Parts: sequence; C-alpha cells; structure tokens
Amino acid sequence: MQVNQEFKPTIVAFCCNWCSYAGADLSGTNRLQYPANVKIIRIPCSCRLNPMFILRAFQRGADGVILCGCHPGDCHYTTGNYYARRRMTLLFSMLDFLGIERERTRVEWVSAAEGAKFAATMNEFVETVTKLGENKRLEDLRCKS
Amino acid sequence: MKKCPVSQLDALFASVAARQKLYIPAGEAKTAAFQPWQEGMKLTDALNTVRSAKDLFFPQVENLVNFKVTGKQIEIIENRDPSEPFVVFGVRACDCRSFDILDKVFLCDPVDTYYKTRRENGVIMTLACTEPEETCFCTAFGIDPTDPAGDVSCWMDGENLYLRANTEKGETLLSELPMLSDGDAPAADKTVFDRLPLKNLPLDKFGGEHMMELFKYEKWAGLAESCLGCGACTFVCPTCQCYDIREFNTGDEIKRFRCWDSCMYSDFTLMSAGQPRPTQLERFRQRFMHKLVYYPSTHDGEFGCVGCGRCLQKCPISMNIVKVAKTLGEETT
Amino acid sequence: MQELIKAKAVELLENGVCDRVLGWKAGEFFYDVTPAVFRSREEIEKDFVFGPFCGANMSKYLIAESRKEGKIAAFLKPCDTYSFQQLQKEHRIRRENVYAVGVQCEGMCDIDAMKAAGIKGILGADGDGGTLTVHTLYGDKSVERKTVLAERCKCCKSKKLLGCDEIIGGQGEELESNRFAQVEKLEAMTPDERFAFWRGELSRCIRCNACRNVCPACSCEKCVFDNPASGVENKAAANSFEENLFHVIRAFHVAGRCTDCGECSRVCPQHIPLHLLNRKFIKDINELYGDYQAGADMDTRPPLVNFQTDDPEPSVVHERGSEQ
Amino acid sequence: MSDMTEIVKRISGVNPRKCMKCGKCSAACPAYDEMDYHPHQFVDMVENGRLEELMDSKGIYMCLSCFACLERCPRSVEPAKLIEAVRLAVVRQQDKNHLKPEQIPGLLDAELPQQAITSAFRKYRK
Amino acid sequence: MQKIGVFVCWCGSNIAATVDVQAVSDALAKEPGVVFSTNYQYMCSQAGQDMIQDTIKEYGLTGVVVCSCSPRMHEATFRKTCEKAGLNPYMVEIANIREQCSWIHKDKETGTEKAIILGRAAIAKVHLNAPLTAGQSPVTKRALVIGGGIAGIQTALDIAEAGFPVDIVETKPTIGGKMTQIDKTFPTLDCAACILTPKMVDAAQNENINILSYSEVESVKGFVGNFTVTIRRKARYVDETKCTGCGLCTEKCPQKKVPNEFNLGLDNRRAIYIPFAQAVPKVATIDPNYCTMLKTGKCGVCSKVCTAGAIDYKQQDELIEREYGAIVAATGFNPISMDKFDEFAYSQSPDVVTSLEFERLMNAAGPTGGTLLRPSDGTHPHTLVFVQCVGSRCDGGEKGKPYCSKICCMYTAKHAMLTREKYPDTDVYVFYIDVRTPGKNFDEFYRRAVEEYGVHYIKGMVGKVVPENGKLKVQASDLLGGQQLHIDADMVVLAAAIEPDKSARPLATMLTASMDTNDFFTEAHPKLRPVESPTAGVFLSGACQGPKDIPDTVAQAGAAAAKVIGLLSKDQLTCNPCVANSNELMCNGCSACEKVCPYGAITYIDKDFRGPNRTTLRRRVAQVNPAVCQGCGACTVACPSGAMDLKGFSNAQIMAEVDAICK
Repeated sequence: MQVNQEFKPTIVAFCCNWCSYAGADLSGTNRLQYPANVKIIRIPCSCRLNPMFILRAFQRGADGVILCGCHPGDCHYTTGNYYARRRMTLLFSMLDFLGIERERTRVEWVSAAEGAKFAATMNEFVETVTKLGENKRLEDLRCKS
Repeated sequence: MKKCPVSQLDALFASVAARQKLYIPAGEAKTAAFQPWQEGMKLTDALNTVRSAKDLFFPQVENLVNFKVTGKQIEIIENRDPSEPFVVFGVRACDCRSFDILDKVFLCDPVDTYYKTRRENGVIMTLACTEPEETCFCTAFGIDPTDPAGDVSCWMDGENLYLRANTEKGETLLSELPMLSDGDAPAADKTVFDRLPLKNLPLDKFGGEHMMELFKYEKWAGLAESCLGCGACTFVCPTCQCYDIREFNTGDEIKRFRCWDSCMYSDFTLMSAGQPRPTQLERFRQRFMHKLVYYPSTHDGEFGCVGCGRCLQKCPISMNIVKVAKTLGEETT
Repeated sequence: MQELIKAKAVELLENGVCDRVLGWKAGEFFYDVTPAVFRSREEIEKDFVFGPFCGANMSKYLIAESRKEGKIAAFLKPCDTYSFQQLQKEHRIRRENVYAVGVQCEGMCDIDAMKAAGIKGILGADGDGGTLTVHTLYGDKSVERKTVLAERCKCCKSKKLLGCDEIIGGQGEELESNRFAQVEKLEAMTPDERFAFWRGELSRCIRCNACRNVCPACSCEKCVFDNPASGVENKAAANSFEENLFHVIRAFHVAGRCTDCGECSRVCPQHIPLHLLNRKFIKDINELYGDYQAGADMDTRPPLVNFQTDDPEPSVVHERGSEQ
Repeated sequence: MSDMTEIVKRISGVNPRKCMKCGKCSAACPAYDEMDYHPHQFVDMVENGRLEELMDSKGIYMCLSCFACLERCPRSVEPAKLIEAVRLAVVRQQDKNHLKPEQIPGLLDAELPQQAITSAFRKYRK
Repeated sequence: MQKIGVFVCWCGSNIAATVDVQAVSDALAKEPGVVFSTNYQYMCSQAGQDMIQDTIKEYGLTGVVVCSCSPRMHEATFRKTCEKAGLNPYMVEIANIREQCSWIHKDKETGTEKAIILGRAAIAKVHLNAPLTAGQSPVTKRALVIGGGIAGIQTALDIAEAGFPVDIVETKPTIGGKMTQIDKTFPTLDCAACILTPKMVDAAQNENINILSYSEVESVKGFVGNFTVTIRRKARYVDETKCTGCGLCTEKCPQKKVPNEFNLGLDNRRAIYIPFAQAVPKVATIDPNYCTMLKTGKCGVCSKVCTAGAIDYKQQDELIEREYGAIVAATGFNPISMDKFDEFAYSQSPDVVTSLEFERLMNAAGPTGGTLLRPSDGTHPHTLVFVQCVGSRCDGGEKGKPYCSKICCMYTAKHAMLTREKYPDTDVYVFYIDVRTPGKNFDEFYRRAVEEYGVHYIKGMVGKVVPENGKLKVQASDLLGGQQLHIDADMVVLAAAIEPDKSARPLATMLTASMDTNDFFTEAHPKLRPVESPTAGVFLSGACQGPKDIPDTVAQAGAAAAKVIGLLSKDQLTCNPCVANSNELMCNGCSACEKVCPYGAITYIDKDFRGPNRTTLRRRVAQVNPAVCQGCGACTVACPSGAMDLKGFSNAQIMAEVDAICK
C-alpha cells in the first residue's frame, strides 16, 4: 500500500453558459487536457454565483473554487460579469481577511474561443491548490467521513 | 473542612486535572468562560462567566444519532459525543442552583440519558461569592451566595482556599488531593449582600395562582415592544433548557443532533400549521411566564430563575426579568 | 439636553405632530436604558431619559413603527440618522409617518468599558464634563469619561444629523476618524495570524443572533439563516465552518449597506469585534470603488449594485496580499 | 538618459503618450518663432527618448510659461509643465558648470544686487 | 420523490473509449430516485430517442438525465424528445461527459470516475427540477418611433411598408430633423432637401404612419409587446385639422424679431411660423414665448387673417395614451455648444460659424438665399479657414467629447469643395489632426477636394482666432511644414463635435434602456445586436446610438425596422421559462434587484399580506415580468433575503450539484 498517496484536490468550476462553458467545451473539442478533479457547474451568467455557493463547496469538501465568465464588456446579459467582479473581489478579500488562503479562490474570464486558456487556467489552478494542500480552514468535519 | 493555601492553587488544579478533565472560569473579564485547565491558567477576575456551567452538562450542540441510507436500507448508527469524568471548579451558588432546575426537567421520566451521563460524570466545585455585582439577585430566590451547594463547596480568602465535600463524589475527589490540610473558613461577611439593589424583587404574585391574570396582563405589550427577538438572554441563562432536534445531510449520511433553541426566536416550536406564538409579544411573554409562573406551578413553587443577573448584563436593549417582575409584581397587587 | 428633548417630546405629542414618541426609558440602573414608545405626557415625564447610555440605534424600530397608523416622533443620534436614511433608501421606512428629531451626541459610554476598568457593583454615576463619579457597592470611584466611551464612539465618523425634520443640540460635521486602524492592523498580519485571530474571536459566538437582530441593515423579512430552504439555516453553529459562514454571509449581505453604526459589536454578549468585518468591506469598497458612505445620501447607487467598466479585477486581492 | 526621461515625466506629472499630435499647443504658442523646438515637439521628444537634444536646446528658455499650450491642449497633456521640468532637469545636472567664476566680472553691473550673483553662482556651479 | 431515468451515451467511441459507460450506468442506477439506467451507442439517434421515449412511458419517469455531449449540443434535442413523450422538457438534465470528460482525459479509470460524479450532479439537480412552462404574452401590433429625423422617418416607412401601424413622435413642429438644415450631402453632393422631402411626404401620406409632431413622450410603462406610452401633444395654438398651411398668418404677424431656429438664429421669423416651406405637417405654430396675444392678450392678427379659422389661443397641452408592441429610439444629435472654445472667437465675431450654420449660409433657402456672405457685413469672403475636431477627441470632462464625431471630416471636405466650386476666387484652408474617410467613395471625395479643387489641407490645429479690423487673425500650426501660420481670414468655420440630443437621457430612464457615459444609447451587443437596446422591445435607430452619417443612419434605421417587423409579426411572444421569481413573502422591497436588472424586468407594487393575529400588513414587493426577464440571475445574488430565485438554476439546484460534486 502506498503510504504517501498523492493529494488530489477537489475543484469546483462555475462557468457561465455563454462564454466559459463554451470555452470549456472547446478545450474538450481540441482535446486539451486538464485534471479530472475539476468539475464544472453550468450557471447562466457569472452574476448568478452566490457567495453562498462558494462557501457551500468548501464546506462539502472542495479545496478550490474558480468562477469563469465572459470577459468584462462581453457579457451576454451586458452587465452581469461587472457585478460578479465586484462581488467576488469583495468576497475574496473578506476570506483573505479571515486568514483563509486566497489562492483557493479565483476568477478568470474565458471566452467561448479560449479553449486553450480554459485548459491552461485549470491546469495552473489545480497545481496551485495541490501545493496548498487540503482545505482545512473552511472545512466542515461532518462532511469528511 | 479542608484548606489549601492560595499559593498552591496551581498544584491543586494540576492534581485534579491529572485524574480527570478540569474546567475553571478563566479569561478576560468580558469574555470569561469555563475552560479546560492548562498549566499556568489563572482564574478570571470576573464574578461569573459569560455562559454558565450549564454548557458542560447540556452543550449547545450535541450529536444524537446518525442514519445511513444504502439503497432501501436505513442503518442507525450510535453517534453520541463521548463523555468522560470531569470536574468543574468555580461554579457560583446561582449557577449551582440551576442544576436543581435542569435536573427536574431532564432527569424526570423519560430520562434524558445524554444529560444524565454528563451529570454522573461531572463533579461540581462551587465557589462562594464575596464581591457581588449590582445585577445579582440570587438572594431573592433564597440562595445564599456565601454558602453554595455542589459536590464540593469552596471559599477563598486572601490566603487560603477552603473546601467542604457535600457529596460522596466530592469526598472522593478531596480524598485524592494530597495538598489539602484541615482548616475552617472564617465566617462570611454578608453585609454587602444587604446592600444589593435588587434583593427585594417582588415575587409574591408569581407561581401558579394568578396564571391567567398575569397571562392577560396588558402591560406585556409595552414590555415586549423593544425586544429584538435575539437569543442572548436564553443562551447565557443557566436555566434555559429548550432545544431543537435537527438533521444535517452530509451527502453520505444524516446526522441528527440537537442544539439550543430560544423561545425568543421567530421559528421557536414552529409547526406545519404555523407559529403558535406569532409575534414577539407572545414569545417574550412565554419566556418570563415560564420562568416565573409555569415552572413554579408544576415544581412546588420553585422559580425557574436563579438571579445570576446575566440577562441584565447581556440584553442588547436592557429588557430583563427584573424589569418584567417589577412591572408585573407591583401593579397586579 | 435631556430636558430639552423631553420638552420637545411633550410638545410634539400635545401639538398633534405625532401620536407616539420613540425614545429611551429609564431602567433599574442608570445605564440599562431601554428603547421605548411613549404615548403620553405622564409617561414621558416619568421615564424618558437621554444620557450617556442611550447607545441603541433607534432607526430599526422605525421599520415596524412607520408602518403603523399615525405618526411617530423619533429621537435620532447622528449615527442613527445614517441608518435611518439608508433604510429609507431601501424603502423600508415610510418617511411620511415619522417625525425625525436629530439629537446631537457627545459619544456614548460603555458599561463594559467601566467594568473592564475594574469597577464592580456599579449603582450610579454623576458628574459632567471630563470626570465621572461612579457610586458602587464598594464605595465611590472616579473615572475619566473619555476612557469609558464606547469603542465605536472613540472613532466616530460623523456628527452630522441627516434628513431630520428638526435638530436639537446643533448640526455637526463629518469627522476625520481613524476607524480603519484596527482593520489595517489585521491586514498587516500574516494569513496565519489573521486566521488565528478570527478563530479565537468567532469561536466564542453562541449564535444568539443579537448582532443580526439589532442591525438596521439586517432587516430582512426572513433571514436566510432562519429559512430552511436557503441551505444555510441553523439555530446554532455546529462547528467552526458554520461560525465562519454565518459571519461572512452576514457581512456580505450588509456590505455596501452597512453604515458602520457599530451596534453589532455593542450587543455581542461575547464581545466579538464583528464591526471589523463590516469595516473591512467598507474599507475595500472605499479603496477599490471610491469613497462610499451608506446612508449619507438618498441617491448614490450602493456599490454592490453598481459597477464601473474599469473596476479592478478580483486578482487585486491576491496582488495586494503578495505585496506584504 | 531613460532614467532622466522618467524623472522629467514624474516631476512634470505629464504623460506624453496622451498626445494625439494635433499641434494645437504649437498653434497657440506666442513664442513659436523664437524656438528651435516647438511645444508639440517637446512632447514628442520626451516620449521618443530625445531628451538630451531638448536639454541642450536654447529653445526651452524661450518658453514664456504662459500656459497657452496647457490651456488649449484637448488631451490635457500640458506641454508647459514638461518644459519647466526639462529646465529643472538641466539645472539639476551634476558637474555642469553653468556659471564659471571667470564669467562673473563680465556680469557685474551696478544695478545688480551682489546677492543675485552669489545665489546664481551657488546654484549654477555644481 | 422523482422517478429518474439515466441514459448514458457512448457517442460511438468518443465517450466509450475513455469512459466505461457500463460502469457509469451501473453506478448511477444505485443513486436514490433512479429507477432506470442504461447506455447506448448513440443517444441522439432516432433509436436512442425512441428508447428514451419508451422508457418515459413504461417507467412513468418524472425526470431524465442524459450523460452525453455538451448541453450546448443536444440539450434542445433531448428536451424535445422528452416533451413528445409527455414529460416536461425542463425535467431533463444533461451530464457533459464528452467535452468535459472523455475528450480531456486519457485514463479510463479517471474518466469513468469523473463521469459518474458528473452524472450524480445531474441527478441531484433533476431531483429539484420543477416542470416549467414557457409563458406567452400578446403583442400589440403597433410601433412607436421617437424622433422624426431621417432615422425615424426611414424606420417608420419600413415598418409601415410591412403593414404595421407606426406613430412618429417629433418634438419640433415638423419632421425632417437635422437633414432638413443640410444643403448638400456627401459624397454625391445631392441636395439634401431633394432626397429627404419626398420621404417626408411619403411618411405623411402613408396610411400606416401617424405623425405626432410638436409632441413629446411623457411616460412609458409595460414591456416588450405591451408598452403603454403617454404622449404630450404640446399646444401649438393652431388647429392642425383646419390649418391649410397657406402661410398668410406668418406674413402678417407683427412680431418679427424672433430668432429663426431653422436658420440657427442667422435670421428672424415671426411669432407664428412654419419652419420651412416643405414642412410636414405643413401647419403653422405659435411660439408662446413671443406671441403678443398669448403674453398680453392684445393682438390677434393671425386669427383675423386666417380664413380657415384655425387659430385657437385657448388650446392646451393634451395627453394621449397609446399601446405599442415595440419602441424605436431615434432621438438624433446636436452640435455641441461652442461656449467653451473661446479661442476660436465664436462669441466675439459673427464671422466665426459652426459647420451647421455654414450649411444654412450655403443653402438656397437659407438667410442669404444661397450666396455665401459674411454674416457681419454681408460681403463676399475670400479667405476661409475650416477647423476640424472642435470638441471631439478631447480628454473628456471639461474639454469636450472623448470620441470622434465621425462625420466632420467628410462634411468639411464637402464645404471646402463647394466653396471652391462656387467661388474660385477663394482661398480655403482646412486644419486637421487626422483625415478620417472610411466609407464608400469617401476618400476619393476628400482627395478630389485637394487635387481638383485646391483646398489647402494643413495638418495642425488652430491655436487662436482674433477678430481685428474686420479680419479674423488666425494663428495655427503647420506640423508638416514645421511653421506657425498666421492667416488673415474672412470667415472661420468650426466643425463642432456632435452629442446625443438632450432628450435622450430622460427617455432612456423612461424606457429603462441603458446609456453610456456620453449619453449614447447602449446596444444589446456591440457586434451582434447593434440595433437593439438591452431592454427587450426597445430598438435604436440613427445617431442616438453613436455618431453616424446619413448612409449609416438609413442603414441602421432599416435594420431597426426589420427587428421591429420581426417582433410585430408574432402574435404571441414565447418567454424563456428560466426566469427569476420573487417570493413575495420574503421580499424586503429594497430595490437591490431592480437596480442590477439590465432589462428593467423588475417592478414594485404595494401588496397586502396577512400578518399575525388577523392583521393586514402592506408591503412593497418585487414582481418579475417573465416576458422581459432573460434569466441572468444578477438579482438573485443582489437579494439579501434570498427571496429572488431563478427557475431552472435555483439556489437549491446549484447547491445540490455542488454537494454531489464535492461528495
């Protein structure tokens, strides 16, 4: 039995339907690999992401959460990602203020044409979170059985 | 009666802690709490802790049982929080009296085994009061703060800690402590207690007799008007015993636990048909009727309040049992 | 001051300007003052007080009171008026049912600060100006008034009375305050130190909801933490995650709306410095999106329902952190 | 020299990249004909690393600091501030003896306060 | 409890090569609520779809999970499949195990494990799905065009041609807009009036077009397909139905000293006036600011001379309310005020004019009858200086507009060319920063001005203009020549920047249509939806969306009309059912959601609720108009109480997915 099993973080990626989810599809179509620990949840727009969802993911065992949306100015709904940007900036700052590793959260703008960027972002994010190790500061032990 | 020099207090605590977990009131005055004793920990300057010693016997959150569903099978898994023998030192007379009240609720049939186990495992070492706060009114309920009950009663003066075992558990505990010698505490100076501003709280009208009259009393509205509906009073109260049973789905299993509830909360005793006490007025009334009328009416006139004064200190808008008792007590005469 | 206010209360009631008066009612001691609604001259003359312990923010009561029939007169301190105006901005208060009287404030005292100074068994206090004589069970003590001021009053942001129908005690000015000093101190710590600090503070939380229920910004018809459908509801924090969750979400929900009245920290029975969470948001908003004071006016769009196309990216949080 | 360019930009607070080369500064300049380089060229030269030539030019002292260019510029580039910064840069140069002791006798004038000569000597003999 | 069917697609070997589809369908069969689970080679094939439909019927499925390619590929397909089998299409969820799993992983074990988790997340979501029905809203088959310039006229004509009634609301007494004031048009040099006035007449005569001139929009309520608009018909003190447009009154009116806005104040008109000869409607209007009768009650000349009895001094503003299905904003532009550019001496000399004023000075119907004369002394000018980019391309703020006004390069070339053509004895200088002439035959036009007509184009700007001894002393820089020029000019013409009409901002507020910082209307998408506002049912035509010349304006006007026709040709609008929904019991009425909604889909009403103890509480609550909501979800996060939720992507659904993924 391997004693020192490699740590594989759980990553939740929230992707807006119009740009980033399509970008993720494109990286699939181009067979660009990124780790399987990234699981994507489709939301209509980055502005749909409630901070509660992020905390929920950490509670349930996620080690990193990333939000991908259309580039500012390109939102399908015109302004959604601008609101998302403010909300996430403030939320991340607050988590940082509480001493929770700021590298566990990220926002990245990925257009429907940026399949390569999507894969690269995910690879890099997984690497960052793997280095950080298990999420201990925002964990709910009840969910770790 | 035994004694131990104050200078040897650390050794005494170390000796107790060597055998079982020991909790002492520690920390800054404004956040004092019963904390597991560690080397070098000092007793708090505060007269009393923010939360009472009730927490150690009836914790705010406590696991009851787990369920696991696989296919169509439901498995029931025992998941009690472990309880081990422990000693709590420095319980004041008021808090000690609260256990009489809690026992009558939790140890009557059907017995609450979670509470019972902790009561059996816990040894209460009380500490007599010498410098009460202006918010103290335990004497109104016939409690003598200079002569507290408990498994072991303690007195402290500048030089010595005096200890008297009151129960078998107490005797056993003291017999295991080598640094004790024989000695009697000097007589307590009770004069300061006569100066307490709230000592003559009018309680004659309470109890079962005037129940409906008090229930319908029109001044409840004015009293409850500013209540925010928070649970600060109930959660610092040593005698509040309401809890809610809830479940948490971890995805793998269901964890059933209980946690304190507060009658001040809008969803207290919420039922499918709705809220039996729809406004804060009814919920506010419930709390004080329970402490001053319902509880005594079913427990031989014993009040559900011990006069610790915590709610007087902690209510955000300074509404409390004393103001209620005075308003009701004076005017319904 | 108290006499001026009492006279005004009676006058408003008897002139028919209002049929109720929201003010402070004397308690058992000089410090346990309760917000109360007065309906007659007799009640006012008997129990109405205004003094150094009238810290409660009265604005939140006006949500319910302004929806009742008739008109209520309310006495509001400068920080209360910010909340009062913010609540109007959110359409929570019916302004037409309120007669707002602004009362100037010299800063409120904190009974716990007195106790922390080692004074026990406090029965009463008197003396004007700088020094207070405190009568206790154990004799008289004297204490500097400024040392027993509430923390929030030591760094008061403004003495301005906003949107009142009338003012007692004169209009004040916005003040230069160093209210972000503590936030800055925390920001300068390492993440580990910050984590340890907040764990130490938040682990004392007993989820009594006093902070939420007193908060004028937390005036939801139904709070997400009371709503079983929200997915975050709980009556007690089962573990450290839920302690964090409650306070982070609460701070987030009031971000951009919190006027920094400081009530959350005043009422916390466990003395958790909750206002620091709100101030962190205020500081971030000011730095990232331009100065904004909730409640200062009726028109400016709150920062969380607003944006600029060139707002900083969320990575600013990471970058800012790495500079340290 | 690029450091010098940065210093000139910093002390003037001018961002030459904002210039859209419309020439309105030079059109408004009352001293245009006296200068070897003209206001729009100042901006261009700072931006394109020709600061040394500019510093050597006599034209910079022909600028009257009337601020017409600054007032008229549609892009708020403010050339007058730039030229003042260039003049300062010249003055602040180390080891450039702008005023030699032997020149002083020629400058002496009964009308001129002695103090002015002393100051100038201190200032320009570095 | 739902009865869920799981269908795992192999996609040939696309999925099956790196995902053990059998293992996936077996694993998912064990999930709570799953009553059927299978895998098949091509789920999207007819056989695959038949299998889904048969299973729905046989097992009475209430939910379907298809593990296959991206939902962007076949979600619609499988929704239709299920709908045909009697299952609500919104009870279908897709687990994307191709693009986001099999195609990006090489290891079969990894791929299978991930596919199972993605399947679980979809199952967890379906458990919370609710049947959704797309709402329908009727369409009022009438359009409103706000603004009667060339943009508005063209849009109205195109809509009317398609058979839909259109109203044009124009604030001036006549339609026609800025184009009526223009002399000739670039690059063909057609006479503007010759090409515009026939269109104005067409509009007036078209049965489907109703022109509401001298009118303004007062308020707009409703949403796409169902707008209710209140229009103020300003009192013109002349009965439109009686006036024949004979013009006698405008000759007899004794008040002669009214600055004529049509000629930009270069001459005067009477207090009762018809703006110009070809005005539509050709009806006189009394200017209440100058009319002696209206001001003092003494005069009445016009009434006496009017044989039709059309004068009515007692006329009042009238408010009319109309229903529309679509609204087109065509509010146009204005040249900016020259007050801030005193270096050009606009306020000091009448011989410094703006380009639009120059148009009037060149126009046969203008104050000089088409002969170019100096406004100061009526003499013939010999030297003319044109200054481009006055107030355009500025640093923003105080100085002027940050954008390029786009049309000035071309009209300045036109003015220079026409001047040289008509008066070969003139010297014409054009000072430019850049000459921007993209457009068909545009650069050729500009080159002709230089090469054939000898216009002096000088790169550089004018620094100051000083009137002196009847001349205008122009000091300018010649950047290419490296010199400062001093020209003694007779006239200076300023190409003033253009800005959106002042009425656009309040109109945008009424329409809940968004605007940029320069007060141009924002388009729904800058590239793909350039003639639509983000607010459904509101369309943009002409310069109100951005600076444009006439060809661009007409093109956009037609495009906007096509969009309107597309909308009005529908009897019912089908709404996206995944829209926001406000739980009124929890709504605080705080307006946060309303502020972030880009579509103006949220409104507030006061509503009575049952309170405790038989009381009634009146509360302000949000209402979402499902016909307008596009389902972005911005409001759901802005709402602190969680009263606002999004159908199809509810808080509970997303959290269930999170739980399933993190388990």
